Amino acid sequence: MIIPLEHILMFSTLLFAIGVYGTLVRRNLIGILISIELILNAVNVNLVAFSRTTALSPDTGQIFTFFVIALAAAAAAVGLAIVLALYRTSRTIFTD
Amino acid sequence: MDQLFVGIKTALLSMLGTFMPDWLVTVHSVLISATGIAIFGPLTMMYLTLIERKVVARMQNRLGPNRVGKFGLLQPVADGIKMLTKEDIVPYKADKLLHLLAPITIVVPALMVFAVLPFGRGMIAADLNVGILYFLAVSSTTTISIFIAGWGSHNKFALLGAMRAVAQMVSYEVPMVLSLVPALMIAGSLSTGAIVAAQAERWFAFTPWGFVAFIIFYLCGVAEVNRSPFDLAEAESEIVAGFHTEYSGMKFALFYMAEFMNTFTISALAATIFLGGWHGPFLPSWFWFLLKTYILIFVMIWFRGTLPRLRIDQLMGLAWKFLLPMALVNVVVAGFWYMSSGVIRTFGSIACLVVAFMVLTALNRPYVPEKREYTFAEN
Amino acid sequence: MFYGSGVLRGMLVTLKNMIQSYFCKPEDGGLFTSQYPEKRLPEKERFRNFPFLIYDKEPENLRCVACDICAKECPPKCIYIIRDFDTDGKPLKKPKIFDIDLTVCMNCGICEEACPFDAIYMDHEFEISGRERQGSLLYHKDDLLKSNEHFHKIRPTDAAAIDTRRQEDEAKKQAVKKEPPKPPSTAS
Amino acid sequence: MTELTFIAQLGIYAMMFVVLAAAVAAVTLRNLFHCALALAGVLIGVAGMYLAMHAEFLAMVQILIYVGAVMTLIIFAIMLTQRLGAGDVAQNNKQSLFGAVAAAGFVVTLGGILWKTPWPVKEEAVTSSFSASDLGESLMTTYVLPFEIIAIVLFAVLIGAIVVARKDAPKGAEQ
Repeated sequence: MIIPLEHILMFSTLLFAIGVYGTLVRRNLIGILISIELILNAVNVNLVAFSRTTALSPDTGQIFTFFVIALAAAAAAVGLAIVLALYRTSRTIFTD
Repeated sequence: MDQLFVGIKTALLSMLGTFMPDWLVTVHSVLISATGIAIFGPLTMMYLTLIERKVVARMQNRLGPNRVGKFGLLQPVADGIKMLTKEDIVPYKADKLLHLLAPITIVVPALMVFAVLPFGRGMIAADLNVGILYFLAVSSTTTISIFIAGWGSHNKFALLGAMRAVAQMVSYEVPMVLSLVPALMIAGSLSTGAIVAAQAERWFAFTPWGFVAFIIFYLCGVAEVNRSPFDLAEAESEIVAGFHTEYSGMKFALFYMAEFMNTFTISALAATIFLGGWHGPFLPSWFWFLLKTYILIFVMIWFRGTLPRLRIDQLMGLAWKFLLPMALVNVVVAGFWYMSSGVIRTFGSIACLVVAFMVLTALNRPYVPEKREYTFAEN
Repeated sequence: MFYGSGVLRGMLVTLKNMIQSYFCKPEDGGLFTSQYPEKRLPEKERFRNFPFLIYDKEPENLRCVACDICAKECPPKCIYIIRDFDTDGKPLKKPKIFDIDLTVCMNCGICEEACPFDAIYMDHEFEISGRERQGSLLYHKDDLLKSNEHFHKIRPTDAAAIDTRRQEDEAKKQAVKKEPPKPPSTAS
Repeated sequence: MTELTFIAQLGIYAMMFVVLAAAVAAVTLRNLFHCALALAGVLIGVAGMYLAMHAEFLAMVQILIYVGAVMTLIIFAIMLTQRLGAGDVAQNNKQSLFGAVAAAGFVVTLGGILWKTPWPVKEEAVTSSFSASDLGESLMTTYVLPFEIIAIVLFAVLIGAIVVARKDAPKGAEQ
């Protein structure tokens, strides 16, 4: 790990904040889904960083990230299915 | 002769090492192999276009390009110049950024994949221990660039072609990955170098499960590259030129280059994993690798010369209803093959595979519409 | 037979085709494409392209008598003839201007059949190109004139038949000139 | 070799900056397709971050699953719900100011805490090499239960997504 842990943590908090901002502010449902992906990625970066440097054993961190990625893909799939169903009934996917 | 290129590289490095700090030498070693690939990639692409046109021509009893250069050898150069000088039209309401981004994002993965191919003994640019996964990940990113091409050129046919291409690539990626699993399982590692080493005394294609996996991987590879019987995405007769309808000049050349480089890399990988990479009796190792790859490319061109295009439902049906179950059965058979030994090992697995093949072909009766009788109007 | 046999049979056909194209002679399955500019296929005799005017021995005594039949018969009307007049205004049996617009001519050969004086025949020469549309492809009389030997060279059998017929007419005309025609017999 | 590490550090910081810029773009761009591509940029950048932390297997899986599949999903959704070349309509709603303030406040507080806490960085954790085979082995031994459960979850999601998004809903369902 060439760069100190704090820098990565700052990076992931910033990424997390952008994701939160996106979910709060976006009008478009798919925009919100995209921001949720950002949040999940920020979490993954944190997990891998911890598993790489601190007491968290390497495999738990990475396995956890595996499952987060898998579940994020699942969430995106169901979310977009719902968006499509919504679009078909109400002809628009704007939240307001 | 075998270590020719490795020798050249080490000589160059030692020569550089005399007046350079050692960290710069490591940077240069990466640079040398990178330039090697950067030269080899487009070169093979250029001469693949010529080989393809010549071979398909010979199959149709005609000569193929022989005007430019001695046997048409300068034809790729002529094509290149033509592509460079052609006017580059961007459709009026198209998205300029996307229109430009698509060819770039399709060529970059095509070139990146070269890094993991074992050209010869000790001639792998980057022997990652996740080699095959790297190959799959990078080749799966091309779906996005096809989308960008379809969406960016603001044209119905392009969008239709892009949708078809992506549907095809996604549905052929699953059996492709599954057909690789037995080979990785037996070789015990993801890195291409280790897989080639594992095939030292017996190529995977000669084992029963290996042969089936090779066929499945090769078919899925042809579909991934949108070539010959599976080229529904750029079917000239139906949707003009598919996702690269609105491209001309240099951008179209990039699409063309990406397609041919993918053809080369897919055949190279099939040769690496199933045909024993650079293993071969007495010819230099890199020669064996290129020979096997070009034989597989010849088979792809041979497909193009003979087979008609598949309908979209046949295309999807083949992927999901035939190749995928076959690949799953193959994984099980490979496990059985690995565990058992002696006579039952080969005959058991062959019997299993043949039964599975019969069952699947029985299930997949192609849909033949019932014969319609036409009654003519009595006057 | 089994699932993929049709595909394999098809592929064997193309492979056989490809191997034959290298090793067999043109007649049994090999390549028969001839490299056009270097090697030309022999032209068939009845091949017809744009018409040309025939002259015997010198370009002056050309056979055409400017009777204008071919201009009338020509479907796309691409022949343009003006009769020649001598100094004191008497019409001569020779065209002063004889133009054919090759961009319009569809080399149908009707003028060849219509011409009673065997003056105009279809040529074998097809590599004709011009830089601009009107100018160079409008052939004038002197471009169209070609000798009888050329006619013999390109269409030997027709030329020979036509020449024998012309000699017989010539002989019959001489014979008629030598002894005057008998007065129509009063009895019949 | 310190120059190489310096260049590597530079590279990682540059990558971080690019990922953050792409993330901001993904959230604020008006044209939805552009922001989907910005998300793809973020995902590839994050995969690069994993590579920087010597988690190659994870980086490749991230690219394969996220960039290969999830992005295709998102782009398909965008294509199906937006007319080709529809005008770029304002993408963020009225409370964009409050959202920004909330996010900024969050960053300041959490960042401050993170910066001050002395993380128990252990040296041998940093240098321990952890290859794909150890990952596979631990996946199959200690984490085999979650592995099976995730299989069932994904299977359920597969069917659920198809049922929800079906165009011709079955007779009974359409009240």
